[in-house]
Amino acid sequence: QPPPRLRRHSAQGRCPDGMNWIKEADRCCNQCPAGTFLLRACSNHSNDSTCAPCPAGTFRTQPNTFPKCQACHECDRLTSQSVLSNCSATRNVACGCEPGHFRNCVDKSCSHFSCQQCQPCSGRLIQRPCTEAQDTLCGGCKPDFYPEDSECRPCHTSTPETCGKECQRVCGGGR
Amino acid sequence: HLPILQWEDKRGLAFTKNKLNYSSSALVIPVSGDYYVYAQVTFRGTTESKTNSVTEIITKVTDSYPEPTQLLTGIKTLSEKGNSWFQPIYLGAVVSLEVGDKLMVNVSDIKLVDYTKEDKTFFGAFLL
Amino acid sequence: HLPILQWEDKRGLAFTKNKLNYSSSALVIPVSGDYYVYAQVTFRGTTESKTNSVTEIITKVTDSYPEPTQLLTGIKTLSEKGNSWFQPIYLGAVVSLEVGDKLMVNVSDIKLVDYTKEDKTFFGAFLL
Amino acid sequence: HLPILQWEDKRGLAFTKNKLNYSSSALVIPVSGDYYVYAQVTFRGTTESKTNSVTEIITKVTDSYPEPTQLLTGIKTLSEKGNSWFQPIYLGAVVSLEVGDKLMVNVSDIKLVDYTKEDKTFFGAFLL
Repeated sequence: QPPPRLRRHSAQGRCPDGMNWIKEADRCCNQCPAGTFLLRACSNHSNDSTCAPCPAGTFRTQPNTFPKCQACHECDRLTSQSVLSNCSATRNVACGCEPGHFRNCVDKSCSHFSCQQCQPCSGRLIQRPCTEAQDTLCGGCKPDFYPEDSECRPCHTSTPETCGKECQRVCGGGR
Repeated sequence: HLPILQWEDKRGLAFTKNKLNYSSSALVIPVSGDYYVYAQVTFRGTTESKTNSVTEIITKVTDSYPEPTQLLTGIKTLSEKGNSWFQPIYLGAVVSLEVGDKLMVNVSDIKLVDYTKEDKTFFGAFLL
Repeated sequence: HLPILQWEDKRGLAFTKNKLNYSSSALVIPVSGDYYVYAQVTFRGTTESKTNSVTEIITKVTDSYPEPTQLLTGIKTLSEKGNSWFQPIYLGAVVSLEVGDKLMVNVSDIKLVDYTKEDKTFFGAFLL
Repeated sequence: HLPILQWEDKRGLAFTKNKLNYSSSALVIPVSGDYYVYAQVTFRGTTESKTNSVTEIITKVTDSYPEPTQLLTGIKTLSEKGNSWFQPIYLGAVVSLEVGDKLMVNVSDIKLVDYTKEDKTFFGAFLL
Protein backbone atom coordinates (compact mmCIF):
# COMPACT_ATOMS: atom_id res chain seq x y z
CA GLN A 1 0.00 0.00 0.00
CA PRO A 2 1.58 3.33 -1.05
CA PRO A 3 2.47 5.57 1.83
CA PRO A 4 -0.16 8.28 2.31
CA ARG A 5 0.89 11.28 0.18
CA LEU A 6 2.07 13.96 2.57
CA ARG A 7 0.25 17.12 1.89
CA ARG A 8 1.98 20.42 2.37
CA HIS A 9 -0.59 21.41 4.97
CA SER A 10 -1.17 18.30 6.99
CA ALA A 11 -4.25 19.23 8.99
CA GLN A 12 -7.15 21.59 9.13
CA GLY A 13 -6.46 25.06 10.55
CA ARG A 14 -2.66 24.99 10.41
CA CYS A 15 -1.94 27.24 7.43
CA PRO A 16 0.98 29.55 6.85
CA ASP A 17 0.49 33.25 7.50
CA GLY A 18 -1.75 34.96 4.99
CA MET A 19 -3.57 31.74 4.23
CA ASN A 20 -6.71 30.18 5.71
CA TRP A 21 -8.00 26.62 5.79
CA ILE A 22 -10.91 26.30 3.39
CA LYS A 23 -13.04 23.38 4.46
CA GLU A 24 -14.84 22.95 1.14
CA ALA A 25 -11.55 22.88 -0.73
CA ASP A 26 -9.86 20.87 2.03
CA ARG A 27 -6.72 22.98 1.74
CA CYS A 28 -5.10 26.27 2.69
CA CYS A 29 -5.80 29.17 0.34
CA ASN A 30 -4.51 32.71 0.14
CA GLN A 31 -6.61 35.28 1.96
CA CYS A 32 -8.44 37.86 -0.12
CA PRO A 33 -7.39 41.45 0.55
CA ALA A 34 -9.50 43.85 2.61
CA GLY A 35 -12.38 45.21 0.54
CA THR A 36 -12.92 41.85 -1.18
CA PHE A 37 -14.36 38.41 -0.36
CA LEU A 38 -13.63 34.86 -1.47
CA LEU A 39 -15.61 34.11 -4.61
CA ARG A 40 -13.95 30.77 -5.35
CA ALA A 41 -11.46 28.80 -3.29
CA CYS A 42 -8.00 28.05 -4.71
CA SER A 43 -7.38 24.93 -6.71
CA ASN A 44 -4.23 22.89 -6.11
CA HIS A 45 -2.02 25.94 -6.48
CA SER A 46 -2.88 27.67 -3.29
CA ASN A 47 -2.42 31.19 -4.58
CA ASP A 48 -5.16 31.22 -7.17
CA SER A 49 -8.12 32.04 -4.89
CA THR A 50 -10.68 34.08 -6.78
CA CYS A 51 -11.56 37.22 -4.82
CA ALA A 52 -14.28 39.68 -5.75
CA PRO A 53 -14.81 43.26 -4.60
CA CYS A 54 -17.35 43.86 -1.83
CA PRO A 55 -20.68 44.89 -3.44
CA ALA A 56 -21.92 48.41 -2.76
CA GLY A 57 -23.20 48.74 0.77
CA THR A 58 -20.81 46.13 2.14
CA PHE A 59 -17.23 46.10 3.40
CA ARG A 60 -14.36 44.01 4.78
CA THR A 61 -11.74 45.81 6.83
CA GLN A 62 -9.29 42.88 6.90
CA PRO A 63 -7.86 40.17 4.65
CA ASN A 64 -10.27 37.24 4.76
CA THR A 65 -11.67 34.14 3.15
CA PHE A 66 -15.33 34.85 3.90
CA PRO A 67 -17.95 34.10 1.23
CA LYS A 68 -19.55 37.53 1.83
CA CYS A 69 -18.76 41.02 3.05
CA GLN A 70 -20.36 42.72 6.06
CA ALA A 71 -23.35 45.05 5.58
CA CYS A 72 -22.58 48.74 6.17
CA HIS A 73 -24.30 50.39 9.08
CA GLU A 74 -26.28 53.58 8.54
CA CYS A 75 -26.27 56.83 10.44
CA ASP A 76 -29.49 57.62 12.27
CA ARG A 77 -31.20 60.64 10.72
CA LEU A 78 -33.94 60.65 13.35
CA THR A 79 -31.44 61.34 16.10
CA SER A 80 -29.62 63.97 13.96
CA GLN A 81 -26.54 61.85 13.37
CA SER A 82 -24.36 62.86 10.43
CA VAL A 83 -21.99 60.87 8.25
CA LEU A 84 -18.38 61.56 9.23
CA SER A 85 -17.13 59.19 6.54
CA ASN A 86 -19.07 57.08 4.09
CA CYS A 87 -18.95 53.31 4.04
CA SER A 88 -16.26 52.11 1.64
CA ALA A 89 -15.22 48.62 0.57
CA THR A 90 -12.68 48.56 3.39
CA ARG A 91 -14.40 50.57 6.11
CA ASN A 92 -17.80 50.85 7.76
CA VAL A 93 -19.64 54.18 7.80
CA ALA A 94 -18.60 56.52 10.64
CA CYS A 95 -21.41 58.50 12.24
CA GLY A 96 -21.11 61.58 14.41
CA CYS A 97 -22.75 64.92 15.09
CA GLU A 98 -22.89 68.07 13.01
CA PRO A 99 -21.02 71.16 14.20
CA GLY A 100 -22.93 72.82 17.04
CA HIS A 101 -24.12 69.44 18.33
CA PHE A 102 -22.71 66.94 20.81
CA ARG A 103 -23.19 63.20 21.39
CA ASN A 104 -25.79 62.36 24.02
CA CYS A 105 -24.76 58.77 24.74
CA VAL A 106 -27.42 56.14 25.48
CA ASP A 107 -24.94 53.48 26.58
CA LYS A 108 -21.51 53.51 28.21
CA SER A 109 -19.69 52.57 25.02
CA CYS A 110 -21.60 55.36 23.25
CA SER A 111 -22.26 53.10 20.30
CA HIS A 112 -25.82 54.45 20.58
CA PHE A 113 -26.18 58.20 20.79
CA SER A 114 -28.36 61.09 19.72
CA CYS A 115 -27.00 64.48 18.66
CA GLN A 116 -28.12 67.33 20.89
CA GLN A 117 -27.72 71.01 20.16
CA CYS A 118 -24.92 72.65 22.16
CA GLN A 119 -26.27 75.15 24.66
CA PRO A 120 -25.48 78.72 23.56
CA CYS A 121 -24.56 80.15 27.02
CA SER A 122 -26.18 83.45 25.98
CA GLY A 123 -24.89 86.23 28.21
CA ARG A 124 -22.54 83.84 29.96
CA LEU A 125 -18.85 83.06 29.88
CA ILE A 126 -18.00 79.73 28.23
CA GLN A 127 -16.15 77.62 30.76
CA ARG A 128 -15.65 74.69 28.38
CA PRO A 129 -16.59 74.83 24.73
CA CYS A 130 -18.93 72.27 23.16
CA THR A 131 -17.18 69.29 21.60
CA GLU A 132 -18.39 66.13 19.84
CA ALA A 133 -18.25 64.39 23.19
CA GLN A 134 -19.87 66.89 25.54
CA ASP A 135 -22.07 69.95 25.79
CA THR A 136 -20.81 73.48 26.38
CA LEU A 137 -20.13 74.22 30.05
CA CYS A 138 -21.40 77.72 30.79
CA GLY A 139 -19.77 79.92 33.42
CA GLY A 140 -20.97 83.08 35.18
CA CYS A 141 -22.40 86.16 33.50
CA LYS A 142 -20.29 88.05 30.99
CA PRO A 143 -19.15 91.58 31.81
CA ASP A 144 -22.03 94.08 31.39
CA PHE A 145 -24.53 91.32 32.09
CA TYR A 146 -26.32 90.71 35.36
CA PRO A 147 -27.93 87.55 36.77
CA GLU A 148 -31.72 87.38 37.07
CA ASP A 149 -33.91 84.23 37.38
CA SER A 150 -30.97 81.97 36.48
CA GLU A 151 -30.41 83.96 33.31
CA CYS A 152 -27.88 86.66 32.38
CA ARG A 153 -29.42 89.92 31.11
CA PRO A 154 -27.58 92.79 29.43
CA CYS A 155 -27.01 95.70 31.82
CA HIS A 156 -28.65 98.26 29.53
CA THR A 157 -31.98 96.61 30.23
CA SER A 158 -31.68 97.26 33.94
CA THR A 159 -33.17 100.34 35.59
CA PRO A 160 -31.35 102.66 38.03
CA GLU A 161 -33.22 100.89 40.83
CA THR A 162 -32.13 97.50 39.66
CA CYS A 163 -28.66 98.61 38.63
CA GLY A 164 -26.58 96.08 40.54
CA LYS A 165 -22.89 96.12 41.14
CA GLU A 166 -22.28 94.18 37.87
CA CYS A 167 -23.71 97.05 35.88
CA GLN A 168 -22.18 100.06 37.62
CA ARG A 169 -20.15 100.87 34.51
CA VAL A 170 -23.25 100.95 32.33
CA CYS A 171 -25.97 102.37 34.57
CA GLY A 172 -24.16 103.39 37.78
CA GLY A 173 -24.43 107.15 36.89
CA GLY A 174 -21.63 108.25 39.37
CA ARG A 175 -24.11 109.78 41.93
CA HIS B 1 -53.26 48.68 7.51
CA LEU B 2 -50.06 49.44 9.35
CA PRO B 3 -46.94 50.18 7.30
CA ILE B 4 -45.03 47.14 6.00
CA LEU B 5 -41.28 46.90 6.48
CA GLN B 6 -38.92 46.21 3.59
CA TRP B 7 -35.90 43.97 4.13
CA GLU B 8 -32.37 43.35 2.80
CA ASP B 9 -32.23 39.70 1.69
CA LYS B 10 -28.70 39.28 0.30
CA ARG B 11 -26.07 41.53 1.80
CA GLY B 12 -24.33 41.05 5.14
CA LEU B 13 -25.94 38.47 7.46
CA ALA B 14 -29.09 38.30 5.32
CA PHE B 15 -29.74 35.25 3.11
CA THR B 16 -32.54 33.17 1.68
CA LYS B 17 -32.39 29.52 0.61
CA ASN B 18 -34.44 26.41 -0.15
CA LYS B 19 -36.74 28.58 -2.31
CA LEU B 20 -37.97 30.55 0.69
CA ASN B 21 -37.63 33.74 -1.31
CA TYR B 22 -38.13 37.37 -0.47
CA SER B 23 -40.12 39.59 -2.84
CA SER B 24 -42.11 42.81 -2.44
CA SER B 25 -41.55 43.05 1.29
CA ALA B 26 -42.62 39.48 1.91
CA LEU B 27 -41.17 36.05 2.51
CA VAL B 28 -42.97 33.72 0.10
CA ILE B 29 -43.66 30.19 1.37
CA PRO B 30 -42.40 27.58 -1.15
CA VAL B 31 -43.71 24.44 0.57
CA SER B 32 -46.75 23.93 2.80
CA GLY B 33 -45.88 23.01 6.36
CA ASP B 34 -45.23 24.24 9.87
CA TYR B 35 -42.72 27.07 10.10
CA TYR B 36 -41.10 28.81 13.03
CA VAL B 37 -41.52 32.47 12.09
CA TYR B 38 -39.71 35.22 13.99
CA ALA B 39 -38.87 38.90 13.81
CA GLN B 40 -37.28 41.51 15.99
CA VAL B 41 -37.85 45.21 15.46
CA THR B 42 -35.82 47.70 17.47
CA PHE B 43 -37.85 50.87 17.85
CA ARG B 44 -36.14 54.05 18.85
CA GLY B 45 -37.17 57.65 19.24
CA THR B 46 -36.48 60.95 20.91
CA THR B 47 -38.50 63.08 23.28
CA GLU B 48 -39.83 64.84 20.16
CA SER B 49 -41.27 61.54 18.91
CA LYS B 50 -44.09 61.81 21.48
CA THR B 51 -45.09 58.16 21.13
CA ASN B 52 -47.20 56.31 23.65
CA SER B 53 -46.69 52.84 22.27
CA VAL B 54 -45.02 50.77 19.58
CA THR B 55 -46.44 47.72 17.82
CA GLU B 56 -44.94 44.98 15.68
CA ILE B 57 -47.14 42.48 13.83
CA ILE B 58 -46.11 39.48 11.70
CA THR B 59 -48.86 39.11 9.11
CA LYS B 60 -49.81 36.41 6.62
CA VAL B 61 -51.34 37.24 3.25
CA THR B 62 -52.92 34.49 1.19
CA ASP B 63 -53.67 35.36 -2.44
CA SER B 64 -56.99 33.57 -2.33
CA TYR B 65 -58.20 35.52 0.70
CA PRO B 66 -58.72 39.30 0.67
CA GLU B 67 -57.71 40.02 4.24
CA PRO B 68 -54.33 39.57 5.93
CA THR B 69 -54.13 37.39 9.05
CA GLN B 70 -52.27 38.71 12.09
CA LEU B 71 -50.07 35.80 13.23
CA LEU B 72 -47.99 37.38 16.01
CA THR B 73 -48.30 40.75 17.70
CA GLY B 74 -46.10 42.60 20.16
CA ILE B 75 -47.34 45.85 21.63
CA LYS B 76 -45.47 47.87 24.26
CA THR B 77 -46.47 51.16 25.85
CA LEU B 78 -43.69 53.64 26.41
CA SER B 79 -42.91 55.91 29.34
CA GLU B 80 -39.40 56.99 28.63
CA LYS B 81 -37.58 59.83 30.39
CA GLY B 82 -34.35 60.31 28.43
CA ASN B 83 -33.67 62.33 25.26
CA SER B 84 -33.70 59.17 23.22
CA TRP B 85 -35.13 55.73 23.85
CA PHE B 86 -34.73 52.20 22.50
CA GLN B 87 -37.31 49.42 22.68
CA PRO B 88 -36.80 46.03 21.00
CA ILE B 89 -39.76 43.71 20.38
CA TYR B 90 -39.04 40.04 19.55
CA LEU B 91 -41.76 37.72 18.26
CA GLY B 92 -41.52 34.04 17.32
CA ALA B 93 -43.84 31.06 17.03
CA VAL B 94 -44.79 28.02 14.95
CA VAL B 95 -47.51 28.63 12.35
CA SER B 96 -49.02 26.38 9.70
CA LEU B 97 -48.52 27.89 6.25
CA GLU B 98 -49.53 26.97 2.70
CA VAL B 99 -47.40 27.21 -0.41
CA GLY B 100 -47.69 30.78 -1.77
CA ASP B 101 -48.52 32.37 1.56
CA LYS B 102 -46.68 35.66 2.11
CA LEU B 103 -45.24 36.73 5.47
CA MET B 104 -44.70 40.39 6.27
CA VAL B 105 -43.85 42.58 9.23
CA ASN B 106 -46.03 45.59 10.00
CA VAL B 107 -45.14 48.31 12.46
CA SER B 108 -47.04 51.11 14.13
CA ASP B 109 -44.68 53.84 12.86
CA ILE B 110 -41.98 53.24 10.29
CA LYS B 111 -40.07 56.39 11.32
CA LEU B 112 -39.40 54.81 14.72
CA VAL B 113 -37.79 51.67 13.34
CA ASP B 114 -34.04 51.45 13.89
CA TYR B 115 -32.79 50.49 10.43
CA THR B 116 -29.15 51.46 11.10
CA LYS B 117 -27.71 48.01 11.93
CA GLU B 118 -28.73 44.56 10.65
CA ASP B 119 -28.28 42.94 14.09
CA LYS B 120 -30.99 45.09 15.70
CA THR B 121 -33.93 44.58 13.35
CA PHE B 122 -34.35 41.22 11.57
CA PHE B 123 -36.96 38.80 10.22
CA GLY B 124 -36.91 35.14 9.26
CA ALA B 125 -38.56 31.73 9.11
CA PHE B 126 -37.59 28.06 8.87
CA LEU B 127 -39.50 24.90 8.07
CA LEU B 128 -39.74 22.38 10.94
CA HIS C 1 -47.66 28.33 42.94
CA LEU C 2 -48.45 31.04 40.43
CA PRO C 3 -51.66 30.75 38.42
CA ILE C 4 -51.53 28.47 35.36
CA LEU C 5 -52.83 29.70 32.02
CA GLN C 6 -55.34 27.70 30.00
CA TRP C 7 -55.02 27.60 26.22
CA GLU C 8 -57.10 27.17 23.06
CA ASP C 9 -55.61 24.22 21.13
CA LYS C 10 -57.90 23.84 18.09
CA ARG C 11 -59.56 27.00 16.91
CA GLY C 12 -57.99 29.79 14.86
CA LEU C 13 -54.19 29.60 14.58
CA ALA C 14 -53.96 27.00 17.35
CA PHE C 15 -53.15 23.37 16.52
CA THR C 16 -51.44 20.33 17.93
CA LYS C 17 -49.94 17.41 15.98
CA ASN C 18 -47.53 14.48 16.16
CA LYS C 19 -49.19 13.47 19.45
CA LEU C 20 -47.97 16.58 21.23
CA ASN C 21 -51.35 17.00 22.85
CA TYR C 22 -52.85 19.61 25.11
CA SER C 23 -54.74 18.55 28.20
CA SER C 24 -55.55 20.23 31.55
CA SER C 25 -53.60 23.39 30.80
CA ALA C 26 -50.50 21.50 29.71
CA LEU C 27 -48.69 20.35 26.61
CA VAL C 28 -47.93 16.66 27.15
CA ILE C 29 -44.63 15.41 25.73
CA PRO C 30 -45.20 12.30 23.56
CA VAL C 31 -41.56 11.44 22.81
CA SER C 32 -38.41 12.03 24.85
CA GLY C 33 -36.02 14.47 23.24
CA ASP C 34 -34.88 18.06 22.96
CA TYR C 35 -37.66 20.55 22.33
CA TYR C 36 -37.64 24.25 21.55
CA VAL C 37 -40.27 25.53 23.96
CA TYR C 38 -41.62 29.07 23.71
CA ALA C 39 -44.42 31.30 24.95
CA GLN C 40 -45.39 34.92 24.77
CA VAL C 41 -47.74 36.52 27.26
CA THR C 42 -48.96 40.05 26.67
CA PHE C 43 -49.76 41.65 29.98
CA ARG C 44 -51.92 44.72 30.09
CA GLY C 45 -53.34 46.86 32.88
CA THR C 46 -54.50 50.27 33.92
CA THR C 47 -53.20 52.68 36.49
CA GLU C 48 -55.71 51.10 38.89
CA SER C 49 -53.92 47.76 38.46
CA LYS C 50 -51.17 49.14 40.72
CA THR C 51 -48.73 46.46 39.62
CA ASN C 52 -44.99 46.78 40.09
CA SER C 53 -43.98 43.85 37.95
CA VAL C 54 -45.20 41.02 35.74
CA THR C 55 -43.77 37.52 35.53
CA GLU C 56 -44.13 34.67 33.05
CA ILE C 57 -42.72 31.20 33.78
CA ILE C 58 -42.69 28.10 31.58
CA THR C 59 -42.81 25.16 33.97
CA LYS C 60 -42.29 21.42 33.62
CA VAL C 61 -44.19 18.91 35.71
CA THR C 62 -43.08 15.30 35.81
CA ASP C 63 -45.57 12.82 37.30
CA SER C 64 -42.82 10.99 39.15
CA TYR C 65 -41.55 14.14 40.86
CA PRO C 66 -43.66 16.19 43.29
CA GLU C 67 -42.29 19.62 42.44
CA PRO C 68 -42.53 21.51 39.17
CA THR C 69 -39.33 22.72 37.50
CA GLN C 70 -39.10 26.30 36.31
CA LEU C 71 -37.61 26.08 32.78
CA LEU C 72 -37.81 29.69 31.56
CA THR C 73 -38.67 32.87 33.43
CA GLY C 74 -39.29 36.42 32.28
CA ILE C 75 -39.77 39.13 34.88
CA LYS C 76 -40.22 42.82 34.08
CA THR C 77 -40.78 45.69 36.49
CA LEU C 78 -43.27 48.29 35.40
CA SER C 79 -43.09 52.08 35.60
CA GLU C 80 -45.84 53.10 33.29
CA LYS C 81 -47.22 56.66 33.14
CA GLY C 82 -50.28 56.26 30.94
CA ASN C 83 -53.78 55.22 31.96
CA SER C 84 -53.31 51.83 30.39
CA TRP C 85 -50.20 49.84 29.64
CA PHE C 86 -49.09 46.82 27.58
CA GLN C 87 -46.03 44.66 28.27
CA PRO C 88 -45.26 41.55 26.21
CA ILE C 89 -42.80 38.92 27.52
CA TYR C 90 -41.41 36.35 25.07
CA LEU C 91 -39.52 33.27 26.26
CA GLY C 92 -37.93 30.51 24.22
CA ALA C 93 -35.20 27.90 24.60
CA VAL C 94 -34.20 24.28 24.04
CA VAL C 95 -34.93 21.92 26.93
CA SER C 96 -34.52 18.17 27.30
CA LEU C 97 -37.87 16.52 28.04
CA GLU C 98 -39.06 13.02 28.80
CA VAL C 99 -42.16 11.31 27.49
CA GLY C 100 -45.08 12.26 29.76
CA ASP C 101 -43.59 15.53 30.93
CA LYS C 102 -46.13 18.35 31.07
CA LEU C 103 -45.35 21.95 30.06
CA MET C 104 -47.36 24.82 31.47
CA VAL C 105 -47.24 28.60 31.59
CA ASN C 106 -47.58 30.36 34.93
CA VAL C 107 -48.11 34.08 35.35
CA SER C 108 -47.86 36.49 38.23
CA ASP C 109 -51.45 37.75 37.84
CA ILE C 110 -53.99 36.13 35.56
CA LYS C 111 -56.17 39.24 35.54
CA LEU C 112 -53.39 41.13 33.73
CA VAL C 113 -53.07 38.64 30.86
CA ASP C 114 -54.34 39.93 27.51
CA TYR C 115 -56.33 36.93 26.27
CA THR C 116 -58.36 38.97 23.77
CA LYS C 117 -56.37 38.09 20.62
CA GLU C 118 -54.55 34.84 19.79
CA ASP C 119 -51.63 36.66 18.18
CA LYS C 120 -50.69 38.46 21.41
CA THR C 121 -50.49 35.56 23.85
CA PHE C 122 -49.36 32.13 22.63
CA PHE C 123 -47.50 28.99 23.71
CA GLY C 124 -45.87 26.14 21.82
CA ALA C 125 -43.09 23.60 21.42
CA PHE C 126 -41.43 21.55 18.67
CA LEU C 127 -39.09 18.58 18.70
CA LEU C 128 -35.62 19.27 17.26
CA HIS D 1 -15.39 45.34 23.50
CA LEU D 2 -18.24 44.71 25.89
CA PRO D 3 -17.81 42.11 28.66
CA ILE D 4 -18.41 38.47 27.67
CA LEU D 5 -20.66 36.25 29.79
CA GLN D 6 -19.53 32.87 31.05
CA TRP D 7 -22.02 29.97 31.14
CA GLU D 8 -22.75 26.74 33.01
CA ASP D 9 -22.87 23.95 30.40
CA LYS D 10 -23.46 20.78 32.42
CA ARG D 11 -25.38 21.27 35.65
CA GLY D 12 -29.13 21.73 36.03
CA LEU D 13 -31.00 22.43 32.78
CA ALA D 14 -27.74 23.10 30.90
CA PHE D 15 -26.40 20.57 28.39
CA THR D 16 -24.42 20.33 25.19
CA LYS D 17 -24.58 17.55 22.59
CA ASN D 18 -23.75 16.63 18.97
CA LYS D 19 -20.28 18.15 19.44
CA LEU D 20 -21.70 21.64 19.89
CA ASN D 21 -19.31 22.23 22.77
CA TYR D 22 -18.82 25.08 25.18
CA SER D 23 -15.32 26.34 25.87
CA SER D 24 -13.85 29.66 27.08
CA SER D 25 -17.19 31.45 27.21
CA ALA D 26 -18.16 30.35 23.72
CA LEU D 27 -20.26 27.77 21.93
CA VAL D 28 -17.98 26.25 19.26
CA ILE D 29 -19.65 25.31 15.97
CA PRO D 30 -18.81 21.70 15.03
CA VAL D 31 -20.47 21.60 11.60
CA SER D 32 -21.02 24.36 9.05
CA GLY D 33 -24.69 25.17 8.51
CA ASP D 34 -27.62 27.33 9.51
CA TYR D 35 -28.26 27.54 13.23
CA TYR D 36 -31.05 29.10 15.27
CA VAL D 37 -29.09 30.98 17.91
CA TYR D 38 -30.81 32.47 20.95
CA ALA D 39 -30.08 33.99 24.34
CA GLN D 40 -31.99 35.68 27.11
CA VAL D 41 -30.29 37.90 29.67
CA THR D 42 -32.26 39.17 32.63
CA PHE D 43 -30.78 42.44 33.77
CA ARG D 44 -31.57 43.75 37.20
CA GLY D 45 -30.47 46.75 39.23
CA THR D 46 -31.36 49.25 41.87
CA THR D 47 -31.83 52.97 41.73
CA GLU D 48 -28.16 53.24 42.76
CA SER D 49 -27.19 51.44 39.55
CA LYS D 50 -27.87 54.71 37.71
CA THR D 51 -28.10 52.98 34.33
CA ASN D 52 -29.70 54.54 31.26
CA SER D 53 -29.77 51.42 29.16
CA VAL D 54 -28.89 47.74 28.97
CA THR D 55 -27.54 45.93 25.93
CA GLU D 56 -27.18 42.26 25.00
CA ILE D 57 -25.24 41.20 21.88
CA ILE D 58 -24.72 37.71 20.46
CA THR D 59 -21.33 37.82 18.73
CA LYS D 60 -19.48 35.51 16.34
CA VAL D 61 -15.70 35.15 16.38
CA THR D 62 -13.88 33.42 13.54
CA ASP D 63 -10.25 32.46 14.26
CA SER D 64 -9.06 33.59 10.84
CA TYR D 65 -10.56 37.05 11.19
CA PRO D 66 -9.42 39.61 13.77
CA GLU D 67 -12.78 41.32 14.34
CA PRO D 68 -15.89 39.80 15.95
CA THR D 69 -19.21 40.07 14.09
CA GLN D 70 -22.29 41.28 15.94
CA LEU D 71 -25.07 38.84 14.96
CA LEU D 72 -27.99 39.93 17.19
CA THR D 73 -28.36 42.99 19.40
CA GLY D 74 -31.00 44.00 21.93
CA ILE D 75 -30.77 47.45 23.49
CA LYS D 76 -33.37 48.84 25.90
CA THR D 77 -33.33 52.22 27.63
CA LEU D 78 -34.46 52.24 31.21
CA SER D 79 -36.73 54.68 33.05
CA GLU D 80 -37.51 52.73 36.15
CA LYS D 81 -39.15 54.32 39.20
CA GLY D 82 -38.90 51.59 41.82
CA ASN D 83 -35.97 50.84 44.12
CA SER D 84 -35.10 47.78 42.08
CA TRP D 85 -35.83 46.83 38.49
CA PHE D 86 -35.80 43.78 36.23
CA GLN D 87 -35.45 43.86 32.42
CA PRO D 88 -35.22 40.68 30.33
CA ILE D 89 -33.91 40.83 26.75
CA TYR D 90 -34.52 37.83 24.48
CA LEU D 91 -32.77 37.46 21.11
CA GLY D 92 -33.06 34.68 18.55
CA ALA D 93 -32.51 34.23 14.82
CA VAL D 94 -31.11 31.94 12.12
CA VAL D 95 -27.48 32.62 11.16
CA SER D 96 -25.13 30.84 8.77
CA LEU D 97 -22.07 29.57 10.61
CA GLU D 98 -18.85 27.80 9.67
CA VAL D 99 -17.16 24.98 11.51
CA GLY D 100 -14.93 26.49 14.23
CA ASP D 101 -16.92 29.68 14.59
CA LYS D 102 -17.39 30.75 18.20
CA LEU D 103 -20.62 32.26 19.58
CA MET D 104 -20.56 34.49 22.64
CA VAL D 105 -22.89 36.78 24.54
CA ASN D 106 -21.72 40.30 25.40
CA VAL D 107 -23.49 42.62 27.78
CA SER D 108 -23.24 46.31 28.53
CA ASP D 109 -22.61 45.77 32.24
CA ILE D 110 -21.87 42.40 33.79
CA LYS D 111 -22.76 43.65 37.27
CA LEU D 112 -26.38 44.07 36.13
CA VAL D 113 -26.82 40.50 34.87
CA ASP D 114 -29.12 38.31 36.97
CA TYR D 115 -27.12 35.10 37.21
CA THR D 116 -28.99 33.81 40.25
CA LYS D 117 -31.39 31.42 38.44
CA GLU D 118 -30.76 29.37 35.30
CA ASP D 119 -34.28 29.97 34.00
CA LYS D 120 -33.79 33.74 33.80
CA THR D 121 -30.54 33.99 31.84
CA PHE D 122 -29.75 31.37 29.20
CA PHE D 123 -28.01 30.87 25.85
CA GLY D 124 -28.18 28.19 23.16
CA ALA D 125 -28.18 27.16 19.52
CA PHE D 126 -29.41 24.30 17.34
CA LEU D 127 -28.65 23.22 13.79
CA LEU D 128 -31.60 23.42 11.41
